[in-house]
Amino acid sequence: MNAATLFGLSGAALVGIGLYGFVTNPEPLRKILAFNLLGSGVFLVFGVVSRRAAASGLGGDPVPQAMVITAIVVAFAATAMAIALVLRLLQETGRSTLGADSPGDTDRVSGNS
Amino acid sequence: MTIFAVFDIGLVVLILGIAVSTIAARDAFAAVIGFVVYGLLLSIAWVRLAAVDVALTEAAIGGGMTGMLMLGAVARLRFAGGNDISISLPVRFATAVLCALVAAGLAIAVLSPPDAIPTLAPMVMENLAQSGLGNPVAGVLFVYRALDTLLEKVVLILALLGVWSLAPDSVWGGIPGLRVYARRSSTLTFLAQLLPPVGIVVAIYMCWVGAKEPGGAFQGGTVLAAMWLLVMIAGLKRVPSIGQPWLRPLLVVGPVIFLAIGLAGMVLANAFLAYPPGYAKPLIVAVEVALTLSIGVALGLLAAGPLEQAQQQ
Amino acid sequence: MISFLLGAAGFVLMTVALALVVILRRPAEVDHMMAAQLLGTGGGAILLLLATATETPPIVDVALLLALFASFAAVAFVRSAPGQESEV
Amino acid sequence: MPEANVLPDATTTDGALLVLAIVSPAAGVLLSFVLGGQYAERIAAVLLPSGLFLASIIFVDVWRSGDRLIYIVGDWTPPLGIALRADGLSAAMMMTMAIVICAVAIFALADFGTRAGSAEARAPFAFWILLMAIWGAMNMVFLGGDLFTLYVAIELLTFAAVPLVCLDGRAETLQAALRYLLFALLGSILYLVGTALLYGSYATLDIVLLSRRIHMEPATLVAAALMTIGLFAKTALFPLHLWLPPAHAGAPAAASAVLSAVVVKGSFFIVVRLWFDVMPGMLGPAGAQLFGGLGAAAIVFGSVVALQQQRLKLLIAYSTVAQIGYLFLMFPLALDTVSAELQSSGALTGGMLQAISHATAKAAMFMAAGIIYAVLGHDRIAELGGVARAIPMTIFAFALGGVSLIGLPPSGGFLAKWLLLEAAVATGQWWWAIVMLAGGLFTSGYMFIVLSRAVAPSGEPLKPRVAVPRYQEAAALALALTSLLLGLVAFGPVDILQAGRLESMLVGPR
Amino acid sequence: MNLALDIFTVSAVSAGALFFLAGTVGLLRFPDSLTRLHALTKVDNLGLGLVVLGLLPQTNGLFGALKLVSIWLLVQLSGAIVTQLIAGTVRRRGSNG
Repeated sequence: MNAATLFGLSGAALVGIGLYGFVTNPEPLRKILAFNLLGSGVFLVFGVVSRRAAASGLGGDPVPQAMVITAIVVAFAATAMAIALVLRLLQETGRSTLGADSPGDTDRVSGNS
Repeated sequence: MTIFAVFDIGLVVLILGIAVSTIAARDAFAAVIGFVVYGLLLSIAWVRLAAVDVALTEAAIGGGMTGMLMLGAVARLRFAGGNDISISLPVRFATAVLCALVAAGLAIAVLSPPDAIPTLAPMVMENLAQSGLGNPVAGVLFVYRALDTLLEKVVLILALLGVWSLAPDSVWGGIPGLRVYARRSSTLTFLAQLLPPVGIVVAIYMCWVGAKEPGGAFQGGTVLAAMWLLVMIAGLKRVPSIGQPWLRPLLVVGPVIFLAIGLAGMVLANAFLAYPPGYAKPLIVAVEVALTLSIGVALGLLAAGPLEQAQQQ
Repeated sequence: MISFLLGAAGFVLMTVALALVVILRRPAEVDHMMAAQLLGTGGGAILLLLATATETPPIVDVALLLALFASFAAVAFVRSAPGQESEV
Repeated sequence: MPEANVLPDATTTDGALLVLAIVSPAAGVLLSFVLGGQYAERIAAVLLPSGLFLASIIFVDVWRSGDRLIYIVGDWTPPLGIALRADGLSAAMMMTMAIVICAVAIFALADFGTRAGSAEARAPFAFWILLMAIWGAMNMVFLGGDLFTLYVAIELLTFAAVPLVCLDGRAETLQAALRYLLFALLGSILYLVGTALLYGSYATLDIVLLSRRIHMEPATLVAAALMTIGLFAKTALFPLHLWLPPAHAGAPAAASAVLSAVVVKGSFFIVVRLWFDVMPGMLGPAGAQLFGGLGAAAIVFGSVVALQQQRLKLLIAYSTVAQIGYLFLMFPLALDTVSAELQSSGALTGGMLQAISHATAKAAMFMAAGIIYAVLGHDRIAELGGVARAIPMTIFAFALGGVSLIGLPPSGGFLAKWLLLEAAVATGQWWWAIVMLAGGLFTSGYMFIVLSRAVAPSGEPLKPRVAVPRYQEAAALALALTSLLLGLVAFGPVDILQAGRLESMLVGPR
Repeated sequence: MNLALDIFTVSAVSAGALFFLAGTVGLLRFPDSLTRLHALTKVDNLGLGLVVLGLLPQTNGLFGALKLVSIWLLVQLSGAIVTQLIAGTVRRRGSNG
């Protein structure tokens, strides 16, 4: 097994770990954290794709690397927005929960602004 | 087994261990710190994957900025109402099986590479000379796939607008609720006076070196953002209100110049986002300089969070 | 020389890992703060050794950023430590 | 695969129009952001109609020539660069979304207009910029010829859509927005990992090049599965729909209309691109039945829950969950039994028509619900009595939207369902026909509940709490009429949906 | 000459690595946060310093050497200040944090 495969497998594992944390952890902040772990696993898969395609004197294919840079910045922006939502929710309700998982109860959602 | 392999295995085990402890930690604070450490370790992993550009981005954004964002949030959530929802064991188990399935699928995909691994690296290098750039990643970001890079800047602006738009109406136009260090601390002040000049030099260096070696506007911009935040946290500079006349022009100057050069390409070169022959490098450097500023301000304000105080008259 | 530098990098990684495991298992948050600082230093050393061993000077820049951001994270720690939020 | 086999794309004569369709919203966003306040609305007032104009030029262009418009960005042909391509599907969807967005903009003038001379207000400033961003992101989704560009586009869409949910800042809507954001982020990261795997196997993410190189192998299958799950989460296909009802029902009316009519179609469109264009032979009969099954479950579940709702906006939101289900019925119906490939047949036309007619009808219905809420101060279905007398035009628009949802002639919904039924009969898959008919019955059920309440006389004449501007009612009615008359395109340009499809491009060596 | 430099590098880097080990042992063994803090920063900076010192002969060019030294200085500076800040937090919260 070469180094690229090793990091690729750990990327796969990180996706699994992050996904588990994302689904099972009820606290929004922890969900956001797990999302970042999941994301970094995905980025590692890009890294492996790039490393494997090393050619022309480059250590890796630069195209996936550029994509990861774009995606890291997008993930940061997403994290910032999610945390802003959590903080606002805290301000409004003193709590930071996502509420019940069944949005079926009609009274919690009202109509127009 | 080579010494590289031993190093890599150690690194991977450490990364996975920290990741699991981050998910499993009882305390949110411990989880966040685990995440910061994790980000720093990942940048070493990226070095090992021969992706120094990404390593720089990960060190700055993944470890530094995201960590700081989360630490700010965790401190404020500390006394928030707890969470009474608990997930039952069977559901946890089912989720674990599902996640293992996803991970296994990915592992299979990783373990079965195509016989001849296709790559765009030769094509990237072949055409790179035309642009005068030396860094192939910068070439992809600003020459071949410039459209993605441009749109991603719009994503940053939108995310910032999204964060701002959460504010109650009463504080619109006001000041982001960045928590500053409450005590006037001489040591922190000292750091906030000494580090930013160094940081600015590093940012300029990153931006300048990005054309030929790893680095560029993203990394430079992130360093700028961090230095700005440091100065604000230490109380040396006030957090600006979003109504400041200089703020929004600075935020859009990068994407606007990028867009303008792109459009000019329709007339002066062959296509949208094409550069006139011979002018590619100076134009790209100009775009990168403007983007460094815009990214710096945007990331700083994103980390500063939603508006919380009305503007003082 | 190369394998010596790599070995040194691996050794530092190991000590850092050992320290991290212990630090992160302690309940005190102050101890946790040390973890990031430790990684700023240790990670920097590892990267510098890798840069020289693989003859890739740009890796030094990663160490530079790590050094820069290590203290930044610590400032965020201190700011978010208990006893801060009530006073803002 | 030798590159010599690949026909190089080239920019077509009117290709620059595609750049304009992406650049002008982006420029509008940046300009509005920097000028602020009053200008955001004015810039939108200029740009959105010109966007409609642009979309119609592209539409006519594609329709007339029967071929695609192509633009090679930066003059770098794929795989190195990015191509923008407009085929019939893109043109028709662009046109629809431009119409809906313009109608929403007119509707929103009442709620998000800024008074002259007043300081910059938060909600209008955000709303107009976000609306332009959604327009640009949708155009990007329709025109993008590269899977990573599509990733950036759906992220753009997410960042534009989420803040719309909680513009009023109430705790419930903040919660709905957070939930929506988390679902959307999960969806896009799963999509992203798929693109990584595809790039690893084929060293390109260009849709045309991929479609020529792609073949059955583990990495491709894993990629396809993860991307599809991610996009399903973003499209709110059952059982990943949990985020949709609170988000769509809680948002301000104009925002609900955009979210339900426009935004969910973005990720759906990428599903179509992926399976019909990139890998038509990959889904197979089992996969197609699975897609159809999820769609059928969505129809049944969404309709049943909609029937139980006591709030009008939630009912409409659950109806969206059900209507999204119809979109996925086209997969088993478009599968060619001989070649086991997804064919651009009548079923595809039917499915896309369903997306188009749902977009117009649902936007009209959410606008009508918004007007009803404004007039009554609530949207409890049981207390709608007398509202039909007070605002007949609005209730009429709501009813017309319902006609299209149920699928009565001559509505677009009718034509769409007709085409799908025809395909079901032709391929002998009668079970999908039953689902569709049952869905129609359910839809008539909840439409009947609402309308019978609305036309019921109330004790005393209803006093509207606010005077509803005529143009708001007109915007809703116009969209509802569009949806109603869409069925008439059977006599006209319905075949545009087939224009410039990939098959016709593959005449060259494969 | 080259050999001499290599020997210098090996011995300095080894010494640095040993200081990392010593620091870790200190973190494990010292009883309270303040002394652990001492172990962490003082020894780590010395460790990094020796590593940097050892690598100096291996760099090509003045700029590279300058960068190495500035990294060390940066870590010194931030280490000193961070220790102060953390120690302040420990003090305010009483004994062991």
